Parts: sequence; structure tokens; C-alpha cells
Amino acid sequence: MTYAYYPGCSAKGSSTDYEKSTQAVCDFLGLTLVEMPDWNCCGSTPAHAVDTELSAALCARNLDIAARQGAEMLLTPCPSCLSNLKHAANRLEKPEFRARVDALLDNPAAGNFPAVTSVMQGIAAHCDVNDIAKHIRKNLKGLKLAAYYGCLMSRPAELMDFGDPENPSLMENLLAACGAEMLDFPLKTACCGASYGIPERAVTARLSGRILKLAACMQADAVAVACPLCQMNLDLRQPQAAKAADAFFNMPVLYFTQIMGLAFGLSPAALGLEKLRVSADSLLRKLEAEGGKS
Amino acid sequence: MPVLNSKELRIVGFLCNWCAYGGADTAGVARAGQPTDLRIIRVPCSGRVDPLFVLKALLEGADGVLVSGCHPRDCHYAAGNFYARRRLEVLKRFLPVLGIDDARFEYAWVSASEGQRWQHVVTSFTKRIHAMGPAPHFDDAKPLLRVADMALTALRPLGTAQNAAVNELKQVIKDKLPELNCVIGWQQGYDGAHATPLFMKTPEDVDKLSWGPFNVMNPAVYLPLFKGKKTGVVVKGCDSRSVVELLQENLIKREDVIIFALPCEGTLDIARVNEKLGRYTRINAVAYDEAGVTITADGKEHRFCMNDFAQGKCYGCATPMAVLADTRLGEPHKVNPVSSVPPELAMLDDMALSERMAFWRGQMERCLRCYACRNACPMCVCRDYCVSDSRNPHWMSQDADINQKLFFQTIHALHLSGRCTGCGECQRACPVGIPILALRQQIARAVAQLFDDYKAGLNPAALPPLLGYEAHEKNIHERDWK
Amino acid sequence: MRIGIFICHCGSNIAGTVDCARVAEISTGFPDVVYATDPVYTCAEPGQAAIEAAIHDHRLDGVVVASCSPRMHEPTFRRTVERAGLNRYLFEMANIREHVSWIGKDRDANTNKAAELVKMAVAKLRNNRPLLAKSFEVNKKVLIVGGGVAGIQAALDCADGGVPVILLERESTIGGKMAKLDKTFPTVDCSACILGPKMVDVAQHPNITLYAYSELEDISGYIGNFTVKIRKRATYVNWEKCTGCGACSEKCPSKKTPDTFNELTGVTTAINIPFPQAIPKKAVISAEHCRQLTKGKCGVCAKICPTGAVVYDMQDDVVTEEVGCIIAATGYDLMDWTVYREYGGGQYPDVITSLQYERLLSTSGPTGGHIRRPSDGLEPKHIVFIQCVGSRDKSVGRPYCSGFCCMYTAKQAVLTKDHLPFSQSYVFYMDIRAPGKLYDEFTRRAVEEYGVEYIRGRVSAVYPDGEGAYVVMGVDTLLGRSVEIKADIVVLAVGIEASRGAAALAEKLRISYDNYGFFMESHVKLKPVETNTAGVFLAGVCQGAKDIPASVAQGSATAAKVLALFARDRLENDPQTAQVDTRRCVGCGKCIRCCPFGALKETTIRGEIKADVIETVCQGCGLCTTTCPQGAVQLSHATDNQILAEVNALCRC
Amino acid sequence: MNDDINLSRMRDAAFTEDVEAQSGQKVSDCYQCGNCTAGCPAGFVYDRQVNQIVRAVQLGLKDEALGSRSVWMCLSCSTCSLRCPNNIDVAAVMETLRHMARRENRVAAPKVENFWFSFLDTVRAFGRAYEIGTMALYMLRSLRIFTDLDLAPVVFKKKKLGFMPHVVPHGGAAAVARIMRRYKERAVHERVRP
Amino acid sequence: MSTIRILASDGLPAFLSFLSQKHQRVLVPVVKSANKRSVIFEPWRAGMPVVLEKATVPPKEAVLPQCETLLTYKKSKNQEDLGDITVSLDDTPEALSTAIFACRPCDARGFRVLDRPFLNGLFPDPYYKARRESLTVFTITCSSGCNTCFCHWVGGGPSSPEGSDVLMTKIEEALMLQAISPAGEALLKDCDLPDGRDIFPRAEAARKAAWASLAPAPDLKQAPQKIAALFGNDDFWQSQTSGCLSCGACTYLCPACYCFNITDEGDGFGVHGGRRLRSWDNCMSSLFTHEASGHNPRMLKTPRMRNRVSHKFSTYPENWGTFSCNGCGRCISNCPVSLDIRAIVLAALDNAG
Repeated sequence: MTYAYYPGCSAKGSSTDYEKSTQAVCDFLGLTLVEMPDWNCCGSTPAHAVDTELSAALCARNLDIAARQGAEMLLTPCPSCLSNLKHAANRLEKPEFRARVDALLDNPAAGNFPAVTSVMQGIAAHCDVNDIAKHIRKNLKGLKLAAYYGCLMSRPAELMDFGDPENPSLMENLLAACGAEMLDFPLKTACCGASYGIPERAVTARLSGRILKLAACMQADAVAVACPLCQMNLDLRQPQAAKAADAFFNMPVLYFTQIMGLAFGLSPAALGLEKLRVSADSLLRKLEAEGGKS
Repeated sequence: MPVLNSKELRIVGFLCNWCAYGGADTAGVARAGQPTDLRIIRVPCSGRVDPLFVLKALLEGADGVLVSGCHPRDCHYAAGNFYARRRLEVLKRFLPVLGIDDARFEYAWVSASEGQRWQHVVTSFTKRIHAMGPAPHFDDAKPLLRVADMALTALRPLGTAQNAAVNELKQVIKDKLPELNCVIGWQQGYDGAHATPLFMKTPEDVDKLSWGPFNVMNPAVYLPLFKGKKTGVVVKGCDSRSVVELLQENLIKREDVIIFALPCEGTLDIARVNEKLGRYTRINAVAYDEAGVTITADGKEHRFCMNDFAQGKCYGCATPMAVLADTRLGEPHKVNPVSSVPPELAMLDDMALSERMAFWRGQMERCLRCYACRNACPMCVCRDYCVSDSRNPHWMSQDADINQKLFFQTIHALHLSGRCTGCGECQRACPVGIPILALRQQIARAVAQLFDDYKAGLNPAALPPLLGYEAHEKNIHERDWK
Repeated sequence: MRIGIFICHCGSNIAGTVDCARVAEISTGFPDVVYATDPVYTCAEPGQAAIEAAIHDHRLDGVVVASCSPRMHEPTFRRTVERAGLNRYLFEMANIREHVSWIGKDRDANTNKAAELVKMAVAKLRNNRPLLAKSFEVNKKVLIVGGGVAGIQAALDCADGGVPVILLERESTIGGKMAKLDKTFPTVDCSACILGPKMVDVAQHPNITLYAYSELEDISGYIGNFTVKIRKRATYVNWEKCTGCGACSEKCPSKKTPDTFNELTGVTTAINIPFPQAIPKKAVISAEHCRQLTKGKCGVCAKICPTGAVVYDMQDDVVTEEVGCIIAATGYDLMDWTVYREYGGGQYPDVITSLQYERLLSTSGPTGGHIRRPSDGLEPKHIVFIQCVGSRDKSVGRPYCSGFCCMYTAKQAVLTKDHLPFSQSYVFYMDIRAPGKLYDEFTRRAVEEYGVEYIRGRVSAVYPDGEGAYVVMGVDTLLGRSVEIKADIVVLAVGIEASRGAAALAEKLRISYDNYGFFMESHVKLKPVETNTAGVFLAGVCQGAKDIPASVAQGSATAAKVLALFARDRLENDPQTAQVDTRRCVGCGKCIRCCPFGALKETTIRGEIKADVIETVCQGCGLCTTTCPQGAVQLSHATDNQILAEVNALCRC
Repeated sequence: MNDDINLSRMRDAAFTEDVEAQSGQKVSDCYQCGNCTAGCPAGFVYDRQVNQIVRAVQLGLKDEALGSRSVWMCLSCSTCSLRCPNNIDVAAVMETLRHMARRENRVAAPKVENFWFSFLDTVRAFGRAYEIGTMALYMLRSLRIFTDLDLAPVVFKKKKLGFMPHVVPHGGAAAVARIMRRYKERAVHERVRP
Repeated sequence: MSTIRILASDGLPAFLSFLSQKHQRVLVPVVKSANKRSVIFEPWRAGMPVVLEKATVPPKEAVLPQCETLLTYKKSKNQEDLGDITVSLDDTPEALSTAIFACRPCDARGFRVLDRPFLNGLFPDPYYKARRESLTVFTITCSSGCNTCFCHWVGGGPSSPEGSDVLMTKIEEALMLQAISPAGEALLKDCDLPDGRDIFPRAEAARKAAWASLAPAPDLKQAPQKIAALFGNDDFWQSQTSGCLSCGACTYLCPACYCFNITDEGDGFGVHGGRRLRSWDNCMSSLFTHEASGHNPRMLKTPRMRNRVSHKFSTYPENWGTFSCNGCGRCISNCPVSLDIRAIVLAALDNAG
């Protein structure tokens, strides 16, 4: 299988830590991620909110580059990019739609696009749970984690192909393989408020607040996420969320790759942990303590 | 007789009394306007619609045929439409091989309350037929003769079976002979290049048994005649599939048949051999080597390499050894299991619908209606009571026209749905060389596509697909009339 | 033949867009037609008289009426020609109203089409043969499958009418779902008090034979003469000896046996009697949980049983019974509510089904009638009911309304207030369906007198709040605002589906069933308890959602059908059955394999195997005719030649 | 705003058909159970709940549907679609309405649209999103000071946002700009609001 | 000496065109290509390629078609009394004057066999007669025998002139045409082909060579009696018949078989009226002797085969003096299971002798 890697814009901006840890973990597992050349923004929510054709055109250019590169699979860490690319590929199967999108591009897009999938699924396809267990250097035993997927990763089910849309379990499987105790987190696919952090921060604060509150109630040591936007809303905006939820939180919100990286024994710096607003120190301390026990 | 209103085309409907006919009534009661082309024949159940009615109508001048019955699960007779669905779907996939556009035939499920749906079905089907225009007729087609490409690669090495354990087999047969009525096999016919059936009753008869590339005919054809008498039969792999199919259909009983099998290395296409031999008075010698035979006729040598002169069916054969046998001797060659399209069918696949029509026109013209095809078919068990020569039911007339001749072939093909093992005896028996096997092969292909790659004659315990159904058919999808 | 043609004007219904006189004129050119006319109303008394007169005057031996749909008046005209001395099958109809005049406005095209339809009818009629019905004896005994309230009612009514009844029940006691209910709406009277006496009547009625813990193995035969095989499953207790004293159950050491009667809300013993009022009140051993049967050591019950009724090596027993007709009353089961992840069904202990809640309310239930949470046994204070869980939901393949959930939810909310006066119930609903007598009043009382909070809207998620309660997030669509409730217990009004095994039973009974397993009635409105298989009737929820009064009414309705059927000593068959031309038949058995009714069997004629039609079983579908390659089986009145005549009339032109 | 709804005058069947055609969803299948609204995370900032929006579409009340702020506040999380018992992709309906509203220049939540345009403008300029640029533009457009001023210290301390735009190499940025230009030209040509 | 002409190979189209002027149709052997190629007689049209091979199907169809309409009938009603029906018939024979070009001596002899039932006696068959009388037969002599030929056993031979109007013999690339009948004489005289008397000796030589190539024929003089004597010997017939599939290939391809069946089609009303059809029938089929009562004297294939062999080699010669078999061998070469009628006859001779 030849992969093309599409990091997405946040990887170069707000979530360099996600990018760093993703690269580090994949590297560690022997899954080489080669960033595709000349990629552009998928358009994110604004593009498809404005017009599906515009959104599809921005995505088509990326899909086209990957196809011409001969990739069979396009991997992206960001659920928003994933959703946009998948939607676009799906819509472009309709000839009329395709014609209108092609008209926006410099050249009509290649015939066959590679399949698009998430880095998380890419990792799971690359090595199964047993393989991961073999790589563990620091068992996460004793860590109670809430896996939070956000709303985009698993929906719509038939397009995203991510298992039960109400109850995905891939992240739990990966992190449980690292030894962590995974909570059955009921709000795992609730929405965090997405990109409304800027124009309508009340929305984001309230939704993120509810998620964090439940995680705190369930005594989670941290929330594991797979989406830059979710991470920003739950971490960076944690004080706003706390205010909205009328509570106080000190809940580390880590990318699942960062957590896996810890289990693989990678250094906090290599995983970009310093970027977190809510420090992961409590987590690391607990891990040390638990490690001492075993 | 009133002629059709000039704007109309001839569209025949077969509607079940309980649902579709009621749906049409409901549409009428609701004054749901419809095109006037359709003429409805009321039948008790869509299961009563023999696909041959549809074919008959299409051959006799209908431009479109619509069958409609209860929705699956709603059948007044519990399961009639489930059977109909399978049979009609097979028919739909069969029509194109004749050169008939399958869009001219459709089936739809309409309940007695779905007047609107009925209106919609009739309107869109009629529109579709009008868009296609009047149906072309075989009578009007310009005959087209085309020969299939026989440059084929076999799935296994073909040879002349000279190392086969024939003597060993003869001994086994001799041992078994006392408990058997007879054992069917082959012997040399009127010359060394022709084999003829052998019915072994004595050890001397057994000595006449021959095995090799001239054993073309299928001995299974005789088995039903010996029903109730314990009979032995020597089989090639393909013949054994006919035996299995006969067993599956209860036409013979397992305890009444003893099967002797040797691995088959292919048989010769005698028609092509004869053509190359030309006119000769007598055969001086037949010499075998591993890859073929050399026939010396009137002092002249002719070489026939098995790879170039095998029967069409042998190239795609995946069962060189009997699938069921009491005595198996020898080891068959390993088969490379690649699916392949038989030569005549491949030729038809490459043709446009109009060419196929012209092709059958050109081929069927010379049919003599001798019914050698039918009588050579091991699965044709009606024989003396074939509908082709019957007045009750009166499916066919004695006219020597293209429609009657082709209709008989379609009767045979459809009656073989899910039963034909592809032994090819029909085509081999045809004195005038009409490639009728292709029609059966298309049926078999449709059956395989629809029913999990089902192939007749492999498992005596299997339920023949057209004698069964699934409430949810995996590969049959209701057409969307929205 | 001498055929007469009647082209009906149907007032202006047909004549408005069809030139009937012209059609009649064209018809005179058809073979064997010796008379054609175009009456204004053929079905009216003078019209029918005219047909009779024409049969006499023109010595007709075949009649074609072109008018409305044969589904409407074919029986009428058949009687007409019969009165005039013709066999009723020497009659054909052409539908020139529903299929011609009412659906097209082009008069020329319609006239032409009508004439062709008449031509087809003539062509068919020329191939028709007189058919005569055969009569056969009726075995006046009925089998009722299912001992729920519908089956019980049917059994009692039939038995009271003097008909011997065999009542078959899968569980070890009759009573069905109703026996599990605490109270019934809208009167809130005790379910056990009204059903109990009926169950006792069943046990005591001399005309009723009860097979409990038994299933239907096989059915053959036809109306009037069914043979049924009944599998009596091994109970490991000799019921002849068992007195129902319950001593075994008290001493049984295997006390963790899931209690299915209590909908798994509690546990019971491996040998048990499901509930005190069980009929028959006999003990049954659960083979999977009995120590003696699983591990081979224990034997306590055998020792304790005063009558020595316990038989550990008991085997299933198959008995054969002969009956004349069958009533299916197999009821329902709940759909798999665990597909609703968002409600935490099957995941959180305090999110339960309403049937489970019913057991919590019931005095004979695991909590003795005190409402306690399954998780911690505490009394709940806030109770949320969610309606339509698995009803009216296409996305889970359950588009239908389960019918009675609105009412029992109201009942449960009312009972909750009775049990726990300081509790507060909330009901999330889409619509309240309360069309029965006193039903709507009842739901209003729940709100007005019992203070139940009805919230028009749905619930999006139920999850534990981490503090022992559950967060119920929902919406009040009337307010247009989302709402959140902290609930102690959440009761799901789970939708129903056909009882498990219903489809398999339908196939044995040779009746149709819908995609959800509910049995198909013969006609939605006019034949609601009949099926398309003669002699098989339907009562209760097996045919579709209905509440107790409707099920009881259907039970009685089927009894009426049975009594009417058994009022006759002999029955006549419909002669439109398949016939075998034994000379053409080669005995291949294809027809036997696919007959949906088992109406064909093998027979031996002069040493040869041939197919034979059991005319009384044959329903006339014609599948055998289509299947027989040599055309040896022909369905009377729809023979190959009759259909071919119609095809030829159309296509050879 | 709260005028009586005169259905005989205001009902616009063509609008309903339009929405159904563009979204590919059969809005008439909706029986107003409220599942969509129950699951909607953003419902509390909606002026009309999702089921009410759908109701407006069913009735052909175009102004009601397109004038709603809700279509702009939709997070596209698809919970509504997932929960719909009638298999309606409600999120697709919402998106369709948003597109229709935009084309007709009925923007009930200009803040949101401003943010989108700011985002897209940076994409147009650099080929990729550039968060600081987006924010700056957004502030200019909305004439609001940095709405997340409270976050600023952390953001800068943690280097959450890069100060320099990340430009697509190899001329990709220009290609994206061309896509945007063509899109705009076509919109103008087709007389819809780009 | 009769008229003799020479036809150069390149002159064939011109000659066929000449024949076409004299006849409404000229049947010529053409190849039907398929994986199993067959040679069929078809009406000649300009440009049609002709092969001078022995045809797969004999030209019997020229006089006895596979299916022919004997008559058409129409029924009409008395408008005053619709039950009163008048039937009108049209039984004009459909007979095109025909030339058969390049059939074989065995085929030509076949017409002689057919003539007996259809032309002789009190009631000649008008349909057959009309066709037969306008038929000209151009026969090409065989250059050699072949593995299934046995014409010389039954009174024929590679250059037998019986049944032919013109006998043709191939010499290198040319054909020598020899008039046999007065009709043939007239035709040859009328054509503008060059005289071929000088090559006649070469043709004679070729014919002799053909005769010489044949294996010696057994003496079948005793066959009629010996086969008749075996009538009741079921074992004999069974042993000879077990392989038979009861198809009609042998009889339908036989130039001397003339059995037929008659069926009516159509109700007589409408534009199509009704038709009475005569079509080939086949004594190897059980339906051949299926009586209206349902009784069937030849239900099994053994008596059917006995009938066919007896008819050709016993009863027919006993009644009419010649075998009703011309030894063309088509029944052998086209039998799907290679049954050999010669073997049965020889076995009969052996068995009784």
C-alpha cells in the first residue's frame, strides 16, 4: 500500500504538537508518512458552508495530487479534513457535479482518487493491537482516560466507515492496547462547538464544558482526542468552558498520538506536550507513580 | 382483427389476480390516467407466469412485456412470487443472448392498494418501450454467420489418456458385472475415429471398452432409461456432473447406479476432426501420443493435437475427474481454476444485440427440428412428452420458421435453468452445427451470477436454485420505479 | 362453442370513453361468437336476466361479459350463467372499465383496446372446460397455537361452542404477556384478577387439551383435515405426578437462574413454577442451570418431591393430532432495544423496558411490588419514560406504531405515583395515540390528577451523571428548547415485533408474513382474521399491534370463524386446482418440491412414479404448471393453452 | 416578526421542492418527532429549532427557513441525521438552506459569514489556512476587537499560532487562488452571491 | 449418344444464371460456416459462392419441404345467423419450378423412392406432383467413396444416373455435363456451353476410378427375408438399438424417408385464417405411432428401430422391389452416437445365416 499524507493546515499552525506526535508515533511503528507535495487547504467548514462545489474543488486538487502521485491511500490526522476530502470524493462520483468542479480547477481531476482514511485507522490497519502491545515501553496501566472523538470522525456512518457512529471504539482499542483504562465515555461523539470558538464562543464554551464536566465526574485523568479543533476547544478554551459549566477543571486534553507516544517511551518534548495549555504533568506523575508500583 | 391504434405499441402484461391486478383496478378506480398500449392477462399468481410466456410474446410480436405480482412476502400463495422473481430474473439475463433487449421485459411488484404505483409503473414502462420503438423481429434480420475463435488455452494439460488405468478398470467392472444390469461405456464405432456407446453385460463386452479422446458422447443420457435397474456407468468428469444432476432431481436413485471414473484428459471435437479428415474410405491406423492423435486415412496422415482439436467445453473444464464415483482410478491433472467464457458465448458477448439477432437468424434457418439436441441432452427427461410436439399444451406449431425453431431452443435452455451442466451434447448432436450450447451457457452463467456461483451437477444434495428461493435475494434487486 | 358477448356500458362509466356498440359489433367477428350485445347495466337485475335469456334463446355454451373488474363481479356473473344452466367456468370477463374507460380518454384507442380484451377473453373461453367442485369431510377439532389472552379467548369460545380444542403454549404456563402485567389500562384493574379465572377455565374445560412447554413441529394436510405434530419439550418433571406444591423450588440450590418470566429483572431457581397462578401449575427444570443436568450431581429436587415427579432423563416427546383448522395466536416480543446506544439500553442497569418495569410494579414480581432501582435497590424519585423506542422508526427498520405503548406508559406513570407519592414522572412522547374507549380520558387523568409531566419531544442521550443518577437530555419541541432531566430510572417503551419464531411458524402454516414477521390477514378490512390459507385463522398481536380488548375480540372472532366452518359436515373445494396428466408426467417431482402448500405428492401408477394433486389442499397458484417442463401439470382455468390463447390473440397480428 | 402566517399566500411549494432537490432529502418524510432537535448541540443558540426549520420547509415558508439564524449556527455535526427515524439527512437540509440563503444574500448571522470569508481569504492568499491572518481579517470585518483576548497570552506563550503564514510551495497557492477566482466568476455569471 | 457439354469452373455463375432463367429457383450447395460446418442447399442468387461437396442435408426439401402449407382456410359468418359458418379453402400447391444443382447420385436416387408413394397409385399427391414435375436434377458423380457411403450395396453407385436429368463429372477444373433424361437433353441443348464429347472418355475414366475405390459390397439379396425372419427376435433388436437416442437426425437427413404429419393451425377467422400444415415426421419418435386412443404400438425404441431397418431393407424391397435406402450414409455420419445401419443389416444377415 502506498500512502500519501495530508497533514492539514492546523498541523502547521495550532496543532504542531499533533503533527509532531503523529509523525513520531508512526515513525516508531514503522508507518512512514510522506507529506504530499504542494497540498492546499481543504476549505474546512467555511468552504462547504459557503458552497459544496467550492469545497469539493479545493479537496479535488489535493485528491488529484495524491492520485497522480500514485497513492492508493490518503491519510490525514484531522477529522475535518478527512470529512471534507471524503465528502468531496463521494460527491465527485456524480458526473454532473464533477463537471462543475472540474471547471473550477486548472485541469480536470484524475479519474480515480485514492481512498481517504484517518491516521488513526491507518495505524490500526498497519499494526494490530497485539503489535502495538509489543511496542509498549511504558505501560499506561492505572491511567483512566476518556476517549473523545468529536462529531465528525464517525459521521455520516456510511461515508466515514468508522464503525458504530454512536459508539466508535477504535481509539479505545489503541489506547487500551497501551495499557490505559478506557472509560465508557457517553459523550464521545458529542460536538465540542467546532469552529464557533471565534464567532460564537458561547456555543463552544457550553458544549465543551459539558464534555469536560462529565469527564471530570467520571474521574478521568485526561481526555484523549483526535481532532485539532476539539483539542483547542477542550484545552485552550478550558477556562471559558469551566465558566460556562460553572465548574473548575484541570483536565489535560491530549492527542491520542501523544498518549501512545508516552506508552512507547517517547519524550514529552518529542510529543510536543509543552504546547498543552493544561499541563500533562499530573498525568506524567501518575504514570511514574503507577509505573513504580508495578 | 382490430389493428393497433397507430400510436400504440404492443405491450403485454401478466398480472397476478391478487395484488397487481388489484393495483391496476385501484388505479382505474382512482381514474389514474395511463397509456393505452398495455393489454393485461390475468393469472392467479406471478408464480404462474412461465418465463416462456414472456418469450413467446416477445417472439410473436410483442414490443414489451410486463409481469407484475405481489410484493415479496405478500404473495397470496405465500411463495409464488419468490419463485417468479428467480425465474424472471434469469429470463431477464437470458434475453440479451438472443439479441432481444432485456429492457423490453420487466417485472414489478405492485400491491392491490398501490394504484399510484401501478400508474407509475405502466407509464414509465410504456414510455421506455416507446423510446425503444417497435421491437425488431428475427424474420427481418439479415442472416449473419460467424465462427467462434477456437484458439483457446485449457485450464489443464489436454492429452489422449493413453496411460489411463483402463485395464484395471475393466477388471473392476468385470468383478461388479454380476450384480449389475449392464455397464454403460464406449467402444470403437464404425471406424477408429468414432466411438459408439457400449452396454456391457458380459466380460467379453467389457473387453471392448475404450477410453480416450474419441469418447465424446455422454453415457449419463441412458441412465433414466434404466431407472430401477442397477446399472453401472463409466464417466468422464463432465458426464459425472450429469449423473449428479440426475440424482439431485431424483430421476435416478443413488443405489441404482454404480459410477466408474477415470481422469479425463479432454475429448476431440469430432466435427473439426472430420472436416480435416475430409472424404476417406477407411482408416488405416490411429496412433496416440501424449498430446494428440495421428490418424492415417486412405494412406494419408493427419495430425490432431488435443490442444487444437478439443471440444470447446474441454478447455474450460474444471472437473476432469468425476465429482461423484464409486470407483476412481488414476490421478487427474491439476486444474488451474480460472473462470473462462466458453468460445461461442464469448463470440456472442462481443456482438451487438442486433448482430446476435442476425446471428441466430443465420444459424436457426437450417434447423431441421430433428431434436437430436433434445434427445442427446441427459437432462431432457420429458423426451416422449416434450412440449415441442404437443398440442396440449400447444406451445409450438410445426411451422419451419425461425421463431418456432428458436423458441424451441429457448424452451430447452430455460428448462435447463440451473440444471444444465454444460456437457455440450446438444450442440455436438446437431447435424447442421448450430452453436446452441451458447444459449445454455448463458443460462448457466446467469444462474451462477445470481445464486452464489451455483453450478449444476456438483452436489447431489444441493437444492436447484430455481426450485427454491430466499426471502431476501442477495443478488436480485428490485427495480426502482420511483 | 356458441359464445355470447355482453359489452356493458356501466351507465356512462364505460360508454363515456368506449364505443360499446362498436366493440359488440367487432366481437361478432371473433370465432365461436354467435351473439353480441351492449347492455347499459349488465350487473343489474335486468342485465343478468338478459344474459340468462340469451343463453336460452341462442343456445349459448359460453359467455363473455366485458365490464368492470372481475375482482368485482366475476362471482355475480358466474352465478348468473349457473342459473341458466351453464357451468360457472364457461364464463370469462374482460375488464374494460378499470383497465380501459377509466384510465384513458382517447375514445378510438379505448374502443380498440376493449375489443382486443374481448378477443382475449373469447380466446381463453374457447379453451375453458366445465369444472366441478369436490366435497370432503371435516375433522371438527381446532388447534390454537399460543396461550396468550387471544388464544385463551379463542379456546374458551370454541370449547363452549362444543368444539374440541388443542391449545399449544411454548412456555410452561399460559397467560402470555398479559400474565406479566400488573394492571391494565384504562381501568387500572389487576391483570391477574381478570386473566386468572380465564386461565383456570382453560385448565378445567372438558373440551380443551392443553399442551404447555410444547411447540409445533410440523403441519401437513388442508382445511378440514390437518395433521399436526407437536413437540412436547422435556420438562424433567412428570406433570402427571407434579402437584405444584413448590417444595422443589424452595430447596433447589441453583438460585441464580435468570428469571425469564420476570423479564430478567430477578433470579429464580433451576426448578421452578413461573408464578403462583401459573396454568398448568407444574414445575419445570431449566436444563442449562440445573446442577444435576449440567454437572450430574445434586438431585435435591428428586429427593424432596413428595410424589417422585422429577425425571432427569426425560426426553422430548412428539405427539400427532388431527384437526380441522388452526388458529395462530402467537403474540409478540420486544424488539432489540439495545440498538439505541444513545439511551444506554442494555448498558445501564436502570435503563429498563416497560415490561421490566411492569414486573417491578407487580406484587408477584422480584421486588414484591415495590419500585426499586435494579442497580442499588433504592426507590427512584425521578422517573423518565421514553415512548416510541423502536416504534415508528424507519432507521431501525421498525416503521410501524406499536399501538399500546402510549396507554401503558400513562398507566405506569399513574401507578408510579400510586406507589411513590413523592415521585415525579416525565414522559417524552411524539404523539399520544389513545383512540379507544376511555383511553384519552385516561391519559388526561395521568396529567391532570397524577401530575405526570408530558414532554412533547425526544431524548437525545441518557448517560450516568457520575453521581448515581442519569442525565436525560431531550427536547421540548413545543417550547423549542432542549431540556435536561436528572432521572433515577429510565423506562423505555420498547416497540414490538412478531414473536420469535413467527416466520418459521408461518412457513409451516404456509401463510404469508410481513417484513417484521407479523402474519398477513386475507384482507385488511374485510377478512381481518382469515389468512390466504384456508382453515388457518389469526388472533391477537401475531397479526399486528393491538391491545388486550382487541386481542380478545379477535380471539372470539376466530372462534366464530371456526364454529361457522364446523357447522358444516362437508366442505367443497375450489375446482381451480392443478390436474396431472399422468401420461405426460415423468415423475421428476419438481412440482412437489416447489408447491407452497404441499398439495402435490408422489403416487405410483402401474409401477411408475407420478405426481398427484391433493385437490383439497391445492390453492390454485399454478406454480407447479410453470415448473413442470413437459406441461403435465395444468392448473385448471389457467392452463398453458388458456394463457397461450390469450397471448396469441394479442401477439399474432 | 410574529405576523400571522397566511398559508394560502405564503406557502411556496416550489421552495420545498427546491430544497428537496438540492439536498436530495425527502423533507415530507419528517413527522416532527423532535429527535433532531433533541440531539442538536447548538440548539440553544438557534432562533428556530431544527425540527421547526424542517417544518418551515415542509410548509414552504421560505422566509421563515432562509431568514433563520439557525442555519448559520449549525455545526454540521450530523447528529440530527444520525438520529432521524426517517433517515433524513437533516444536516444536508441545513446546509442546503445555508447555501440558498447565501445566494440570496440573506445572511442572518453576519458574524459567522464574516469569519468564513476571513478564513477563505487567507486560503485564497496563501493556499492554506493561516489562523492569525484569519483572526485579523475577522476582526477587521466584524469591527470587533480580538474576541478571545483572554486567550492571547497563553496562545502566544505556547506558540499555539504561527505568526508567519504557511504558504503552499510550488505555486499551489496560486492554483488555489485560481480556483477561488473561477468560483467567483461563475457565481457572478450565474447571478448568485459568491 | 446424349448431349454432352463442358462447363469450365469460371463459367459456373453464368450457367447458374442461365438455369435461373429457366427455373424459378436453382438450389445449390452452400457452406454454412460454424464450428461444425454444414453444407445446405439454398436458392442461388448472383454472387453466391457454391461448393460442390456432398451436402449435409439432402435436397429432399425441393419436393418435400420440412413444413408446407397444404391449404389455407377462412371461415366467414352469416351476419343474420352468426352460428352459420362458411369455410373457404385454398389448396393450390405452392410449386416453384426448381433445378437442383450438384446433388449426389444417392440424393437423386432418393427422388425415385419418394415418387412411389406420392406419384403412383390412384391418388397422386398434388403438392408433390406439382413440384416433382417441374424439377430438374443436376447430379455430380462422386470421385470416391467414403467411410459412411454404401450406395453400391443398395443398387446405386458413385456415378449412378437414376433420378438425375443431367449427370456431371468433375475433370480437373471443369465439369462434364451429360444429359440423362429428355428434360436434361433439352436443357443442355438450349444452353450455350461448348460441346464436351471429346472429354467424355476422361469422365468415363474418372467414374471407373471412383467405382474402383469402393470396398467390395456384401451381398444383400438375402437381407429382406433374413430381417423379416428376425421380426420377433427382441434380443437382437434390443442389442442393436440400446444406443439409439430416438432423435430424428437419421430420418430427417435421409433422402428416401417421406413420412409426414399433418396439423391444423389457426381458428380460421381474422386476417390469418387457418392453415393445414404437412411436416416431416420421424418414425424413431414414440409419438409417430401414438394413436388417438392413447395406445402406442411402438412405445419403445426397439420396435421403432426394427421398423426403420425393416422398412428400408425388408418390407419395402419385398413390396416394391428396391431398397428404400440409397446408401448415402447420412444416418451414420450424423448419428449423435454413431450408430451404423450397415452394421445392423450385416448383423441380421449373420444372425440368421
